[in-house]
Amino acid sequence: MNDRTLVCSDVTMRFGGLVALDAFSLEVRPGEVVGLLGPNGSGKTTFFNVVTGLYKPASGAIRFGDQDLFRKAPSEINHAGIARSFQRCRLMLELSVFDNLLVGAHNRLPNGLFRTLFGRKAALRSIAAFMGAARDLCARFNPHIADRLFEPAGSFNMIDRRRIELCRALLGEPRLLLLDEPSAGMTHDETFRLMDDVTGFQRESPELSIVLIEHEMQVIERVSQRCVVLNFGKKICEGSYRTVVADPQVRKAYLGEDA
Amino acid sequence: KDTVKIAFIGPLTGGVSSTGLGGRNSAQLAVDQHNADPSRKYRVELVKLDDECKPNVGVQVVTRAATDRSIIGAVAHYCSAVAIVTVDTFHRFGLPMVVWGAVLPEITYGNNHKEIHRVNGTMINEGKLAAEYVHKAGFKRVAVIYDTTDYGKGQSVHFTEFLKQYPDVTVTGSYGVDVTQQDFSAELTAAAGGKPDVIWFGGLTPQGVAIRAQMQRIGISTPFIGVSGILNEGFIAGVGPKVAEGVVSFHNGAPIDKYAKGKEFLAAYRAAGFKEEPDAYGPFAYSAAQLLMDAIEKVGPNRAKVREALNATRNYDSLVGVINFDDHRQNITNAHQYVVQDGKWVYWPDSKYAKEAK
Amino acid sequence: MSHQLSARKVEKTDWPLPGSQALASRFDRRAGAFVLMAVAGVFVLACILALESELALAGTLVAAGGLWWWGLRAGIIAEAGAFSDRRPWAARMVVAGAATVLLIAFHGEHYALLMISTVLLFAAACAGINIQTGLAGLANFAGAAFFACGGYTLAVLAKSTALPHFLAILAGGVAAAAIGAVLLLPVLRTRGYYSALVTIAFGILCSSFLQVNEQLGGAQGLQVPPLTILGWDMGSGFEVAGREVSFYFAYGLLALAVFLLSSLVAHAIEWSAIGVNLDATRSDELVGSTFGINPQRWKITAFLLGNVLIGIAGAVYAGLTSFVSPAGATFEQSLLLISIVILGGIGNSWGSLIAAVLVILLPEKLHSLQEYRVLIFSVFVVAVLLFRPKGLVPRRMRDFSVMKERS
Amino acid sequence: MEISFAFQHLVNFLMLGLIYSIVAVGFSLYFGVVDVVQFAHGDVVALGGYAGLAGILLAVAAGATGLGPVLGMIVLAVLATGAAGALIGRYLVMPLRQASPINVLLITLMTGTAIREALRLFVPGGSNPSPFPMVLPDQLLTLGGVSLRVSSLIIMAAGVLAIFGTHFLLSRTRLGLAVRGVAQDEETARFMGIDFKQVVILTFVLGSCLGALAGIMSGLYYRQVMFNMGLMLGVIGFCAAVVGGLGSLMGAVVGGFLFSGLQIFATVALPIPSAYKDVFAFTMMICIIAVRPTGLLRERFEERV
Amino acid sequence: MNGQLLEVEDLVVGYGSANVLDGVSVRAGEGRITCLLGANGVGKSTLIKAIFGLVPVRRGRIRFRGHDITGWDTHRIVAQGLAAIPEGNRVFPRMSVLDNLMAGAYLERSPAKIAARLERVMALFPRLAERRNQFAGTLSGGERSMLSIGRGLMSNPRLLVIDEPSLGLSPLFVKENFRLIRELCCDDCAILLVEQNVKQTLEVSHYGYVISQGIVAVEGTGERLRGSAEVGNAYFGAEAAAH
Ligand SMILES: Nc1ncnc2c1ncn2[C@@H]1O[C@H](COP(=O)(O)OP(=O)(O)OP(=O)(O)O)[C@@H](O)[C@H]1O
Ligand SMILES: Nc1ncnc2c1ncn2[C@@H]1O[C@H](COP(=O)(O)OP(=O)(O)OP(=O)(O)O)[C@@H](O)[C@H]1O
Ligand SMILES: [Mg+2]
Ligand SMILES: [Mg+2]
Repeated sequence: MNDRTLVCSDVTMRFGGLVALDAFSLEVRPGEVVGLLGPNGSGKTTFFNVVTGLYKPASGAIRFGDQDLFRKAPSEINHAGIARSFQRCRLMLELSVFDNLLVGAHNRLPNGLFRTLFGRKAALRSIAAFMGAARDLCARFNPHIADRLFEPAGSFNMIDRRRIELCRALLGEPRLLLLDEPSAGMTHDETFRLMDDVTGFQRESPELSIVLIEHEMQVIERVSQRCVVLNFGKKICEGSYRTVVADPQVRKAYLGEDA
Repeated sequence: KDTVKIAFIGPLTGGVSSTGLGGRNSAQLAVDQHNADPSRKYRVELVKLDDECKPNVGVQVVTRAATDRSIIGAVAHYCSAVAIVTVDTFHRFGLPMVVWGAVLPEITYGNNHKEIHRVNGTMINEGKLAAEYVHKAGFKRVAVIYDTTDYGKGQSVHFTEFLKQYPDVTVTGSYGVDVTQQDFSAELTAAAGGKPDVIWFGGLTPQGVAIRAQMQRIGISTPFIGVSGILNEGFIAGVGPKVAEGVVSFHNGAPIDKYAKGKEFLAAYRAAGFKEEPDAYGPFAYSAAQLLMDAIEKVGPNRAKVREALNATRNYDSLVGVINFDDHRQNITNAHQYVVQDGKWVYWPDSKYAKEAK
Repeated sequence: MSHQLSARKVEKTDWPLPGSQALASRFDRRAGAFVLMAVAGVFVLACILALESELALAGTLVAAGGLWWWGLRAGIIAEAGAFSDRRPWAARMVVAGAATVLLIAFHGEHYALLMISTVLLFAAACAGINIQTGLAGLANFAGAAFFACGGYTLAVLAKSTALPHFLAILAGGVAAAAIGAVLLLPVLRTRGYYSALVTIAFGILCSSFLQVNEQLGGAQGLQVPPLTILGWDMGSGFEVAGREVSFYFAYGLLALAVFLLSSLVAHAIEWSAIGVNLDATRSDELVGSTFGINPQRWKITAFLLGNVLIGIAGAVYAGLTSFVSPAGATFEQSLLLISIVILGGIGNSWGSLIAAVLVILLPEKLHSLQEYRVLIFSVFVVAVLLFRPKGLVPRRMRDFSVMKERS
Repeated sequence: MEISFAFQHLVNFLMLGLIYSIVAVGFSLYFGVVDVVQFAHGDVVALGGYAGLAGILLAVAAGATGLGPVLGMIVLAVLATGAAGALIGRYLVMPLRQASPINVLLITLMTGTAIREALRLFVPGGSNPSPFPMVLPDQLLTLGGVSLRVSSLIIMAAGVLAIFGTHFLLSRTRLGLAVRGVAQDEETARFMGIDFKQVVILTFVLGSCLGALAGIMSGLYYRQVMFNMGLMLGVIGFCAAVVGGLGSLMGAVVGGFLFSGLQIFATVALPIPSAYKDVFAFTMMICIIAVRPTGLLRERFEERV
Repeated sequence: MNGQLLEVEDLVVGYGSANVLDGVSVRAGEGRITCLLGANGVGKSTLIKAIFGLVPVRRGRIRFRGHDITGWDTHRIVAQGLAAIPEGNRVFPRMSVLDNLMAGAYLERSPAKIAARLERVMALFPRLAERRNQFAGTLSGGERSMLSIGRGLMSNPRLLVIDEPSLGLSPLFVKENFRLIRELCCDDCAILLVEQNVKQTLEVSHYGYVISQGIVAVEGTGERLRGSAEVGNAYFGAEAAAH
């Protein structure tokens, strides 16, 4: 069966005495967009880091489809079909845009030493094959990037870097995409355009599920089907956008409105 | 007059460059004297090459000398580590050479290359004399410290080999040290723990100075003897005359003024105004250059012929005494003993210590 | 860390090309630029090797420097680089041809041939270090130790077994990698300076060990008998049409082959998915790993592969000089290798070749400076690093789109 | 082993460890500010030794006695190394801040080589060790079978004082704050009003003066200075700083003593030829690094994502 | 001097061959909140860097409290009473939260004053007090943002320049932030604010500038800008052109 559901149950992550995630559980079904909300420092990014294997949680269980991802190495988790973006932009600035994208597509490239040394033609052809895909993808977000595929990523401005980062995550054809404040620093409009592009992409590959951390509530309202709110590492609320914003706890802890 | 080139090869840079420069100056002196003599058939030009005391550089400069067809012969090498690998190169290119300073026996005895000659003695001579001295002086327990280059290592092998002739002498401990090492207190303390009567050191001046100075520092008053590597002004200057007093060393050459033409050589050397001292091996470089030039005078500038002429050297009268090559073209010499007295290296037989011993 | 790669930028493309302007299509232009560079390089090298007078030598150097500057300004060097990116094989064939011409020109000059071979072998070893340091970001300060490992392996195998020398040379590469494998654990676990320390410590340890170990000849090292490669006795010269050809000629060809092999491997690695993986591992391991790149695997690959190349070059060098000794494995010697890599431009094997000429050949020729050579050399390196921190020939941005252009 | 030899080994261990530590502290200091490894440090140590020697000789030539030569030694050593440090910091390291670390490593290594060569070429008799006169009181104190020189005690005391002084400076003063700020984010540090240039130069002067101290200590203790004494000292100091944990002063001290302890242990207690002692010490250092990849004392800090 | 703290006149700065700002004049008055608006990458942060002497000025003057500070070293400028909260919440990652705050008061020598300011910041951000000994590098995105604001306050500046403080903050904190900014502004402390959050920014600020294509496109009081079509244009025009 090709069920790719992310099931996290009772995940606990501690830093010294600090409990960043406290028996947190979350399920993400294929094709779903889940908004992950919570005040600053409530453990949202930590959750992403735990899922992608950068942090090793103390206890709990994480399954993706029929694979056990609990405390696995980041590269293994990526092989299972999970990709992410970072809260602070992390492109390899001295490499070209295309190289950065290839990093995202790592699992689909010929990585064997033997093939690289002795089957040059075929190996290069498979890389060249990515060029078209990379161009198309970039052009969706900003045609300007597609034209400058072989310039250093460092020569782009912040917004384009964020877009490149998104393309990098998408190019690996993940089943689950974790987006950590993809629109930080963008204007209202830019944010919406970006999110439209992402949802547009998702519509074409309906199996893709997305977990989105975002503080812009309008974005959450527009794209997410379900919201989960964290506070002090605990889930305080889950449900549709409406239910969540109506929740008094959420209003107090997150939105800063009196209940 | 035709001009003939000969090469001088030695360490002109790096830690042992003082000896190399002394050798170079001495060879230059021999060449200048040769050229000043109107009765000579050829004008000689000295090509000076730096082997940096590194084997791979040595191979390069020897190849370079060999490539230049106008170079007929070479006066080469102070560092044994270099000489031991370049002998094959000299042989390959048929370039006759005379070693002026390297003392590893294998340079001449480890092969049968007709191109290789040596005017100075080997560490065998030194080791033999040192062992004899240890025995005669009545030392029963010897601590051996050597640097792990083939110079120090070789010295210690030959020395301990000769010591075996004297069953009542025991080696209390043997310590190899690195040439880059600064601190020897651990080895010295460990060596002192064996309660030796004498500490023998096989190595060069820098480590010799450090070891002697650190013995003083730690308060080890055991007598200290060393190989020819420490027989230079630098050693006394380094540890200071007071501490150096009584240190014994062995060398293939006698003091310059013990040679018939020694005073003459020194005077000429001073007159030429060289910056550096001739050092212990300067006279050998001088003699080697003379030997080579005389061979060229005799048979003309032809490598093969010069080689034959050098091979046949018997009873050649030189600054460092009469040169006789044995079947491995090794000059037959004896080592000489020195001691530091009043801030100077003194020929042992002339020293007050020799008289006391009697 | 700054941007290590220079953007693909050709400042000016209108330099005069001999022949019809219309004919000079882009490709011809690049090929022409590359051939021009190779010819000029060979010519300068020949002058350096042949000239004895220091004045003439200085003149040559000034002329070469001027030529270089003009080439940079006119974009010839950039175009030549573009050519070698596009046509790696053709570029190497051009260089092979040029080098062969040089070897033939100096067929009887032992010293010149020895120096050419030395330069080629050091550049070959640097291609290995480039894979490790330039791509994967593992600073290798024990290059000379691995170089010597290759040499020792050849020496031992040639002396005590009947293994064909050709295989013994390859075994040198394998042995260098195997010994390097001991370092894998610490190198993998550490980053940055910490991993630099591991190699520095290992290099010193290795040379001390060789120095004191009796079985491997101690400080004297080991002799290497003349090699026989594919039935050819490399140990003796021969005559062609009445002219004497030095035995170093054959070594020169062997060294050339080794250099071409190394630089082809380095190119193939750089221009492939593996190259991207290595770059990613170097510049952001963490991000790489979240996209499935296993940093351990690529560090191991780069380290071992680099060592194989270093070891092979070291084995041939031992055959060339007919000995190996601990003196070749010292920290200073490793520094020399790393200086070549960085001077040339980290990650660029052509740069290593040019820097090897500067670092190895020039000091040998400047003997009037004898004592001051090392001082001058160190000041020179400092100056280059200050004013051209990316090296003489910076690595070019990898542009896979040229692959499309070809097909 | 007799008590006197055991004690002597102990003294050797402490003295050697102290010298290594001070050199290592220098490395840690530089790393703390500009995030670079200043590999010329070992040679700055040698420069300090030579400058101290020159100071003594000048003072003696000028007829000074008693504390005069000591003063001359300290003043000249501090001046020479301070100037060298400031120049290295200002003109070599600062312009290369943005370059890759390996470039900085190489440039400082080459600067070190240049200093070493200059010492050899331009100091009279530079290629041989130069004797270092004892300017401190040098009586042998003997107590119950063990003996120790007064000068050794003074040297040790000075070394310990220097280490604690540096530690105090970095942890308790504004300079320390500025130093760490500059190391971690130069631009932000400048926004805070920290004079970046001044801090860098100051640290380099401070580190180099520590180097001078190490050079003088080793000159006084071993009674000689040598042009290439900095090479191994530099490598060992770097090794100690890294194993202790780069950036941590106390780590550097631990690393320094560890290295000296390993060397002495190998010479005294292991059934291997003593020539292998460096092989042993470096092997152990590599092993430690393999087990604790960020050094013994460095606070474990993982970058957030 | 007619109530103006900071006067930037005809400023030209840029990187490489291109000019990012091409003749910008901006003033920040005493006791007021002045805001700078503009699309992404228009050069707002560059302007701030130029004020602080971190990018070379190609043309123009910068005056602060009557002194011409063009070309001064950053630390001298800061000593005049100018402080910045740089873009991107740049904290010193391997220092504790407390040390980060202390670094903010680097130029203040009196321990008593430092202690008082520290207390005030800790009171403003209890979260920081909780985390005082944690490495700043391990803080969450929002916590970093608080830290960098707190650090800016530690120097007790005459003019506080804030670059995108609400980046990555939850709605609650964004509100808090603006409340705080309004609170901070007083006779002794004026504020120059760069923000992406146009609506709220214009609500709090007394005067504003909109930068577009290297020049000041519009300026005026908060109310005036709020109603202006140019604000919309300046913000979204650049993006539209790119598409
Ligand atoms: N490596 C770490 N070491 C120590 N504490 C950490 C570490 N990583 C995160 N924390 C702490 O864990 C808590 C949760 O952090 P996290 O980054 O997950 O917050 P967040 O929900 O993403 O907040 P924001 O919206 O501000 O980004 C924070 O209080 C943070 O200080
Ligand atoms: N160090 C630099 N070198 C070269 N160009 C730069 C540099 N810093 C910024 N730029 C360019 O200058 C322009 C202005 O950048 P700046 O950061 O000032 O914009 P901004 O208005 O602050 O944008 P944002 O809203 O994203 O913070 C951008 O196009 C950017 O790419
Ligand atoms: Mg977060
Ligand atoms: Mg900005």
